[in-house]
Amino acid sequence: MIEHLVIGALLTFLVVIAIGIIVLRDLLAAVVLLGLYSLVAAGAFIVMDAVDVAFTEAAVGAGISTILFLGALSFTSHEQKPRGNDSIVAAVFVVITGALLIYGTLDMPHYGSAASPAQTHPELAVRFIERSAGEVGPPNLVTSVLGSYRGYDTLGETVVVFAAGIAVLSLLGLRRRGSPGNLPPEAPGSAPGLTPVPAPHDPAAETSGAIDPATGPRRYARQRHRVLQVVTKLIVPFVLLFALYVQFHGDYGPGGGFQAGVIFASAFILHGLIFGLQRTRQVMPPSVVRMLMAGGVLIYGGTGAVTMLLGGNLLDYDVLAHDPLHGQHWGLFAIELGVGVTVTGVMISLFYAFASRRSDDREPARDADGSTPTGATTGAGGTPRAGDASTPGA
Amino acid sequence: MFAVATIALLVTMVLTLARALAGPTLFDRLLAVNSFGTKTVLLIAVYGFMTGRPDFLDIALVYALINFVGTVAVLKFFELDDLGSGVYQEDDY
Amino acid sequence: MFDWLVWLVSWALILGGCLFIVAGGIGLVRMPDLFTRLHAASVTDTGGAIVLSLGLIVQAVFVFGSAMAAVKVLLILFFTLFTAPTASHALAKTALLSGQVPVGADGRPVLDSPETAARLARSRPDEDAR
Amino acid sequence: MSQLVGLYNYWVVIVLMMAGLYILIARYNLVKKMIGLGVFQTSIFYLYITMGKVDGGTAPILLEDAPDTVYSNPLPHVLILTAIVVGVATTAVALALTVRIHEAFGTIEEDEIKAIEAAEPEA
Repeated sequence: MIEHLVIGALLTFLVVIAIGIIVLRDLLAAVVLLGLYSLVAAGAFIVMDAVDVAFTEAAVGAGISTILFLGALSFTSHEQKPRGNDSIVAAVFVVITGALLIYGTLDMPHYGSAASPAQTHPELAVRFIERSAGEVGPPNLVTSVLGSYRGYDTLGETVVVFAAGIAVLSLLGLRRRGSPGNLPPEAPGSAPGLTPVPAPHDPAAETSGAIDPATGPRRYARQRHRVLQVVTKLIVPFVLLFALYVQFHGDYGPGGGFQAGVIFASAFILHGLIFGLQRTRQVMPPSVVRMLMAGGVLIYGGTGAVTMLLGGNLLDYDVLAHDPLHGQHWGLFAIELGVGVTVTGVMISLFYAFASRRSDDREPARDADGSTPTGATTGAGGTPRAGDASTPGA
Repeated sequence: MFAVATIALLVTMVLTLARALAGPTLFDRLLAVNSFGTKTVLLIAVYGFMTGRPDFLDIALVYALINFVGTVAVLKFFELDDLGSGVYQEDDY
Repeated sequence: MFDWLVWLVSWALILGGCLFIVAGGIGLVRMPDLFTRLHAASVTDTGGAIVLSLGLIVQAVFVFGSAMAAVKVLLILFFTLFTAPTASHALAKTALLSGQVPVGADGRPVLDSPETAARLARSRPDEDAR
Repeated sequence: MSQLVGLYNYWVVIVLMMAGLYILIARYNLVKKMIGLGVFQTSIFYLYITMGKVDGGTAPILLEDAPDTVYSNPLPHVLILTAIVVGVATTAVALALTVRIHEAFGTIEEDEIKAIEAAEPEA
């Protein structure tokens, strides 16, 4: 009973939030509400027993996707322009479609019905629940279905994630200049070129409250968010540790490669948000991130190749060890690792791609010859900058 | 006992949601969303106990973390309109 | 006897937590401006979380007999206690920097201008008096 | 009444789906469209998870000492788990395209882009 109450309440929240997203004109507020929407949806997933999905939705929907939207918004205006005319046509169309779909649901099996076709097909849920412990091993059925029964599919998904990462990199430009690998280590405190504010640090001006119109809000931003820095320093190691726990505990509880990868990336994203991209790039150079992206797919595909070389089918882990169950265990470990590595790499590189694009223009380039940058700063209006940063490494 | 806590949390979520939708400033929304996240964390914990499987508390941990990351990201974006530059860079670091 | 005690303590803690949480929620709706709402949210995020989590820990140890669950609740509490106040702090600071002026009980701003608010946010703690 | 309780989930899914669709049709801002797509996408996740739930069931993580436990269907969970991660990856691609569109046209309002394209017919 209380279960239905919780579900009903959370679903109603979702509808209210969705209406809020429609109405709000401020895109930033809409993005914030979209994060809330994902959070509520993830809560509802837990009540509906989908713990692994809730895990992923919470990490992806509320975290990474909010950050990606913010990254895109930083290039564009925060307001959508008012439009009126087409809304009525659209509303009529949407209401009619919705009514038809609701008419269609009247024949659907009711929520929680154990007799619905999805629950009774002998080769699907029934088989997974009854025989997976003997055929694959892990108590977490989601892991065993994901990794073993549907191993091909997961390979495909991993490749899609990898391909999306490549696509974003090619759209937003691989950043070659300023790669920290070529940089001399910076003296603490000097941080040349990290910030766009030309004036050196001046504590008196800092606290005087004078707002320099030339530097504007950027001047504010140089404030000491020391609390955030200290807390971030404290939290990031725990987050990394927790990601490893999620990665390797995924057989026994909710978790696995997808979730761990996203959480691992979140730690670096948090670091990048607080300490600046430049510092995060020193910790996690983009070249390493690209290697992670490809390496994970390589691990996954390599596992498939090994099983074929050992005489089995592609991704048939039984042949990996003398005992099929042990083989499954090794196989699952390997492919979860592959998934985790790829997802980590792709998520971090997405963050780098979106966050670095604007900073590129402002930061002095560090080419090998030490020449100054050619990219001009862009005004707030966002004048077109066709192609100037799209081929940085060429 | 857990049912009481669940209902209390749901009621508070309604109130928080009202604030998130009403605004008026972005900070109000952000405060409400952040607070909503904490309530979700508590709801998951309580719900785990209520259904007798408190081994899913890991998820609540992720919520606490992601909530923080999201809030910081929006704040930083609001301050600087940008995610990448070293906004929170300490000058005398 | 012991069961009864556990029951009493966990009920008291969980109910107390609910009280904090609902009070915070009401405050979040009824308070007049952002900075007072921050107070209300903190009642939920820290006060409510601490008390409710303690109740859950009592339940985990004595009723479910699961030390793991207790440790996880403790970790969640630890995490929440770090992140929630930090987020509130950052929120308040950014709001001040962007020129949000706190409003007093009589409905009038307590600072004369957004610039004062921004200056206040940028000062070090020992310079607050200025 | 039993219709309401039994089908409420589906109806909410449809309402959310339509909300997303409405944003996609009626809003011209490309980022807003992406937000609408996110709403739509999550409603689909919801549909799948709803179909996997079994009354009285518990999460599909096997308990050692309880052979009679009813578990919810793990298959929709697997499908949606991967779909979420793929969804965010494709969202990222779409947002990257939006950024490039903004660089090329100086706007992300669909009708303004069309107007600019109409003004310059040669590709």
